[in-house]
Amino acid sequence: MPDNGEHVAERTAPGGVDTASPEETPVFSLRDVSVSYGDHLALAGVNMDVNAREVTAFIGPSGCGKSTLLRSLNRMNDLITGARVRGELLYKGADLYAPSVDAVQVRKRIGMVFQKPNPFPKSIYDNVAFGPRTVGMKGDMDGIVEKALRGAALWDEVSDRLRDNAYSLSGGQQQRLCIARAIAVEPDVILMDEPCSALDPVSTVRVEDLMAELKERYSIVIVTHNMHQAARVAERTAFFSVQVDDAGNRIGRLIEAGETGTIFTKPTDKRTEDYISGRVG
Amino acid sequence: MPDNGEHVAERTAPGGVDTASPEETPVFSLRDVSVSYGDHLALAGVNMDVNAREVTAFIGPSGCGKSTLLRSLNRMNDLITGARVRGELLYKGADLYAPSVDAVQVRKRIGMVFQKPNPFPKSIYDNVAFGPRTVGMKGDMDGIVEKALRGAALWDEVSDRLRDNAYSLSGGQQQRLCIARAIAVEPDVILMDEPCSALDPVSTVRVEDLMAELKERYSIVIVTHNMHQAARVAERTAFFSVQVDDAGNRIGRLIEAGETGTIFTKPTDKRTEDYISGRVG
Amino acid sequence: GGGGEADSSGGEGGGELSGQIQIDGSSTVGPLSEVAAELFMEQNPGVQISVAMSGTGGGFERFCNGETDMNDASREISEEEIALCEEAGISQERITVANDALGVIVHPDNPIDCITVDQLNQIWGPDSSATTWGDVEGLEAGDAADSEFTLYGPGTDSGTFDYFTEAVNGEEGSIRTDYTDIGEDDNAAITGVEGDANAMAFVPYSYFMEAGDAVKPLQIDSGDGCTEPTLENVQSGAYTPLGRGLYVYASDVALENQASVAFMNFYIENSAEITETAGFIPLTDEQMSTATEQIESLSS
Amino acid sequence: MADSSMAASTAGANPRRPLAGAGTSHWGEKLIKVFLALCAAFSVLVTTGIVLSLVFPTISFFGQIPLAEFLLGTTWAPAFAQASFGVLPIVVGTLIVVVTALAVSVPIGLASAIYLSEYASSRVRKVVKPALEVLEGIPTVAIGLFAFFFMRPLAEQLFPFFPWDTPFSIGIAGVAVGLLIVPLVASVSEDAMRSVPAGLREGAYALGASKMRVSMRVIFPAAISGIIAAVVLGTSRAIGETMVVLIAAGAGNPNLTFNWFGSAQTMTAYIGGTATGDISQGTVVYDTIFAVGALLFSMTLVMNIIATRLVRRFREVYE
Amino acid sequence: MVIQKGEQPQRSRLAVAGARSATESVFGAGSRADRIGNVLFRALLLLGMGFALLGMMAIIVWSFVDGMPRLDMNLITEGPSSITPETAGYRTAILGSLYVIGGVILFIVPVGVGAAIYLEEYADHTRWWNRLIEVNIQNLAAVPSIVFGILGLAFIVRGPLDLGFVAAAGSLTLSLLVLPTVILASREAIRAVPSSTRLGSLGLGATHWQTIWHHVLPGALPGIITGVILSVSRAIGEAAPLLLVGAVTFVMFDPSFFEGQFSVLPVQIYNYAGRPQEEFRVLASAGVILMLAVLLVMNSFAIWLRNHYENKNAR
Ligand SMILES: Nc1ncnc2c1ncn2[C@@H]1O[C@H](COP(=O)(O)OP(=O)(O)OP(=O)(O)O)[C@@H](O)[C@H]1O
Ligand SMILES: Nc1ncnc2c1ncn2[C@@H]1O[C@H](COP(=O)(O)OP(=O)(O)OP(=O)(O)O)[C@@H](O)[C@H]1O
Ligand SMILES: [Mg+2]
Ligand SMILES: [Mg+2]
Repeated sequence: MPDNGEHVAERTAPGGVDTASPEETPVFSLRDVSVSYGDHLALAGVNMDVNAREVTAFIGPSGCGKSTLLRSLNRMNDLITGARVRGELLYKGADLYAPSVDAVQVRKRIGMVFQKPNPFPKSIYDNVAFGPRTVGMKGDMDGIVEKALRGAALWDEVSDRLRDNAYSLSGGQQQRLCIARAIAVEPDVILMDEPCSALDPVSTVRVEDLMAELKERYSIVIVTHNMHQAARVAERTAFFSVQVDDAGNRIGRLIEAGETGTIFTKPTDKRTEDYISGRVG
Repeated sequence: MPDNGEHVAERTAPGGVDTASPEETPVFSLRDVSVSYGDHLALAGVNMDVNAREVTAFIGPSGCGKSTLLRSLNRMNDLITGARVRGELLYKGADLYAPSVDAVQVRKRIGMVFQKPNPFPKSIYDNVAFGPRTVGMKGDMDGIVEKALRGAALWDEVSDRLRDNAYSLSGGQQQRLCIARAIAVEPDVILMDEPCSALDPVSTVRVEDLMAELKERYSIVIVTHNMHQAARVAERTAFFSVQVDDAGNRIGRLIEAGETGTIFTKPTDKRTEDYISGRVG
Repeated sequence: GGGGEADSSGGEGGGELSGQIQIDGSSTVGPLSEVAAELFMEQNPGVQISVAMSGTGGGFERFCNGETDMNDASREISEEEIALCEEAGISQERITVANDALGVIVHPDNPIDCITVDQLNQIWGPDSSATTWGDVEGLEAGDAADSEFTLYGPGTDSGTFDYFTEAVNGEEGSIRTDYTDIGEDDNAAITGVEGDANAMAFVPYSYFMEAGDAVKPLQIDSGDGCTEPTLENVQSGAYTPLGRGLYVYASDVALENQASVAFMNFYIENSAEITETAGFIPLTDEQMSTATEQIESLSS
Repeated sequence: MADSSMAASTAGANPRRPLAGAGTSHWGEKLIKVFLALCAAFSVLVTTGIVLSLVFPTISFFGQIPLAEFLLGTTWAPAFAQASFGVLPIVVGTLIVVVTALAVSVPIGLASAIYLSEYASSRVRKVVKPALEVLEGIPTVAIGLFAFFFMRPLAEQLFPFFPWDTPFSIGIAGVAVGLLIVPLVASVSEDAMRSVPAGLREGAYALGASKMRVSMRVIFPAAISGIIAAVVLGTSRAIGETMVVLIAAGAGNPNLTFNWFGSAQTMTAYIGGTATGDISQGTVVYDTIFAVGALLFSMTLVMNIIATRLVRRFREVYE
Repeated sequence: MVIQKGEQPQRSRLAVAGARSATESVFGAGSRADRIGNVLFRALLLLGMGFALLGMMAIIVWSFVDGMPRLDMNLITEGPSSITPETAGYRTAILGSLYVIGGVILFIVPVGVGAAIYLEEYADHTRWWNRLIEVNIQNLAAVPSIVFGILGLAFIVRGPLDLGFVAAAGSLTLSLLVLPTVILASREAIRAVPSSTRLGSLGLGATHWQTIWHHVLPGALPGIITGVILSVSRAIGEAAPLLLVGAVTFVMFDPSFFEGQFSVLPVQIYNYAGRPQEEFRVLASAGVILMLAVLLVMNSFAIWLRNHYENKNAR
């Protein structure tokens, strides 16, 4: 969306919040963010912006703090005792960690899909309907559920057994159900922690297509190990790595972030290049 | 390994079992194998051979029964009540499901790595040492543990904290620990159910390299969603898919199995071709 | 199992007695036997006496099974129980070890001081329809005449209940059914009467003595004028019909050993001290000599 | 192909049996299984013992008292001259205690459980949970004395307008029994809630659910089978509680009443009192103990069959 | 933003207010009803827990106030007395309770955990006998304690076992009473061990028992210990069934396990509480405190044990 110096007709996101065009206000601005678990500093000194209506990918080796940072973005880390976020973490200019901010309100706008599928032990229908009911969405619940399930490329497989328990689904189906569940509340941002690691390629394609569709309305941050996926779906990519300090502590660091094309073709940092080239198709 | 009509110098696998050259005795021979969970037929009519000292990959869409078949190969399905395996499933010519066969002995020779990392809630060291202790391996346990951890590309990261709890590792590290654990007992066959789905590319490469190394001594069957991975590591590939019968039941079927190159470049079945071409990176 | 295996090498009355004596039975008599046992063991450290309180019935069951040496009883042994004992070849004897009195208690402010057995029967009888003090013929209730009374009685499984119903209403267990059964804890009757100006209850001697001025035990008129439930009146037999004896049943088998004999004799000889400590009424000289003779004959 | 023998395997040399293996552990495993099965089967022996110890005296009882009179009669006066064996009054007494106890313990217990499992910091939980467990062990005798000497007089002072005719109150006894089972209900249901996988909690929070919603809509239903089990355990403790009622409820009168504020008897208190009373063995009155015991036993049986059905229906599978 | 006369506090207050309203405009505040509902819900939960703790504390405090005069060493070192309640104690009852509880632990741990392992790990639940055992245990857990007294009298004290009215009989009776609780709690604990742990172990060729011994039991241990604590706590305080198997006894000599009469704390307390003299009532209250102290010691030990294992077991 070109920025022609004036406000283009703005769309109103479901949360009721006006979103600016990507170039205008970053959806997240991180300034010197670090996260620790108890004494253990897991991630330090992260500075970056995440733009609205784009897909941003976090890549990097295992243990570098991708999931940790992602969870900080919707305050899921609040739930881990001992976890502590420092630095400035702004969401549309507002401090996410200001005392007056209610984490629940944050998560209503910033949804999340996890690495391990975690459906509720309820029916498929109730799994999807849980979120909309929670945020008080009115209207045709059946329609909302169907739409979300279609969005997650699951509708065809489950339409005739919506009342079955979600645990009767296979792993891949369960994960897609979790995606449907997150989509159903039509959040402002969707955070995904390796959402496709349990999906087969066909479903993966559908989900990736879905992301492309969704980013017209939502901002998406995705953690992935699959660099192809990052290259395919993300406008911007952030590469993290682990630094071992003198005391032997392994601390996660943001190495570089930028246009995906740039990161993959002309990384400025040696470590990024090593990682990218060390990878395999 | 070329079959020149006579026995080449045979290596004795650590389990003490002589393995024939691949062409001679298939490690698994499946004849009309089907698996059902209660009334639900999950997989039907599978006929295939799995060769020794090769990597065989199972691919196919979610829910097609890959995990189900894999679990049948070391009788892990015994543990699921209602699960039933029919047909002939031979391991080195012996019926895996003969009444006289002890499932425990089967699993000592046919190890397994799971989709979700499942380390024991013990120290890293004890996780790896459990298997060797269980099967009564004698000798330098520290050496065995180190070797297994190195094999799983984990040694450098954990060598200084072997006594820490395994749950303090990140997801990827946990999965590599599980691989180390399976390797430690030096089984005859290793079954892997999407072992890399939680690994970053660097670790993935190491594990793939490891497979290449291991297949000199062991037979490996791997379930994967990553077709590149299948192409890279597997000598032979089996493609499964889901057929919907008239009653609407979704039954898994083996579509075709053969040399990986053939499957990926000249699939004989239309469905395989569709799947391969519909795939992404 | 059970007792009876005391070895009697120590000889009579000396300090070298040894062995075990097991006593069971009524929870009313139990505290008395405990005091006796305690005093006895002070002098005879070699003897171990245990006092259980499984109730008179449960106690007889064990007694006639040969599991215990003596049985505390607040009532006489029943036909069934005699048969049981005979079956086991145990011959038993009832030995009176103390006197007790049931007191009919009311609130201290209650104007009534004395009540006749007939009036008690009017109140407690099985067909009684009395609900206020005034409903009872000849009862001088003054202002309280129109007040409805509340009645408390002990558990229907207790010897106290049996005794009172027999003495007042002429038949064991014969009583009106709409009174409040306080169950096991006689203290509760005291608490009840203490807190209710129109309550009436019957409780064993030790309980109303201990309660002091909190409750008022009524004098009983059984035809010879009003009699207070005092120690002397009970001993003399003037406090009728609510004075009663408390018993220990001993068996010939148990009294084969010297320790048991010595204990029983001790129990009788020190009646004054034992009963006072436990809150009961001592034996009369006459009762004491009868008891001594019984022990003598059982043990020979 | 020739398989050389597995370590320690005698049969391994057989090329036809690549899977034969050390059978030595086999016997050990079998023996252990047999031992464990015996442990489990032991419970059946216990039940058989209970049934046997109840059944003969009960038969003898019903030889003298018609079953219908026992079950339908409304006057419970076995020891009276005009004996009457209608068990309903003490059944009603038991029911009053149970209902009251549940009304106290279920809300309090579940509230504590939810708070501990979902709200409390781990520090608070580390203190409160063990405290509850200690409280679970408070001797019932102590609670009975407390109810009789403290709660009942206090209740009269606070609510003088209720008909507190006697120093006893079956209702107060019920409240005390409720207090007694709170720790049980809280502790067992907290365990159930805590064993709900963390992933479910995270999933729900990520959808913007508040703590209340996560607790009530996700954790509670996922733990429902454990919660039902907790309530059932509590109920059976309430039915079976003897000492508190023996001390604080008195024994009431033989007629069927529903007076919450007055004295009344329960089935267990009747058994406890009578078994240690002065009743002579072999009489009908003595046999009532067993008849009432048998009735209690059957009642708990029926309750449990219903509860088991419920639990099975609500059990949710996860992982 | 209007700034009034350079007043520093006022200004910063405004700034804060401004920032807050900006934040609120981004996140919204959630509906008022929701917020009130959440606060109310939390308050209710706290109230419930407060009630639970306060109610129980009241009992303890009340016992303390009542029993205070008799909190002395005699309480532990002296036996019971009907003559001198001022110096009498619970020595023999404490010993009796210890014997009984010791026996209970020795019995219920192997049998209870064994049964739980069988039912969770081995039993084929489609078989009628296993279902029978399950239903049976659940039902036993609900059987009133007094009924176990009847059983104990008929089968343990007399009848087949014929132990007599001794501590061993009381111990066995209470063991049977709490056995179902231990089994049920252990089963829950075993079930809570993730099946992925079992699969991991079995996948390595561990036998069923090796898997149980090395992974399932350690994982379930905290839960099992909790179950045992709860059961033993209950057994310590339980009086009703012991009334029927002979613990209602005045014993001045130290008891033993298989021989001679015994008494236990709660029964002795009940016995004293029913006496007419005030001194005995005080003694009874002091006894309650004594029991609580015993419970506290046992529980502390068990909690320490449990935390120890929980730390070892992860997270
Ligand atoms: N709940 C937790 N408590 C303590 N430490 C944690 C916790 N979660 C993660 N860590 C630590 O923080 C570091 C970063 O972990 P994180 O899970 O964010 O890595 P990741 O980049 O997502 O890895 P992966 O790709 O394997 O998922 C690791 O060293 C890990 O051990
Ligand atoms: N334990 C089980 N009980 C009942 N049905 C099951 C069970 N496990 C799998 N199934 C069913 O069997 C079918 C095949 O499942 P399976 O897990 O083998 O698929 P998969 O090919 O491994 O899929 P994915 O790629 O998603 O892991 C599915 O329809 C699934 O619902
Ligand atoms: Mg991660
Ligand atoms: Mg699978």
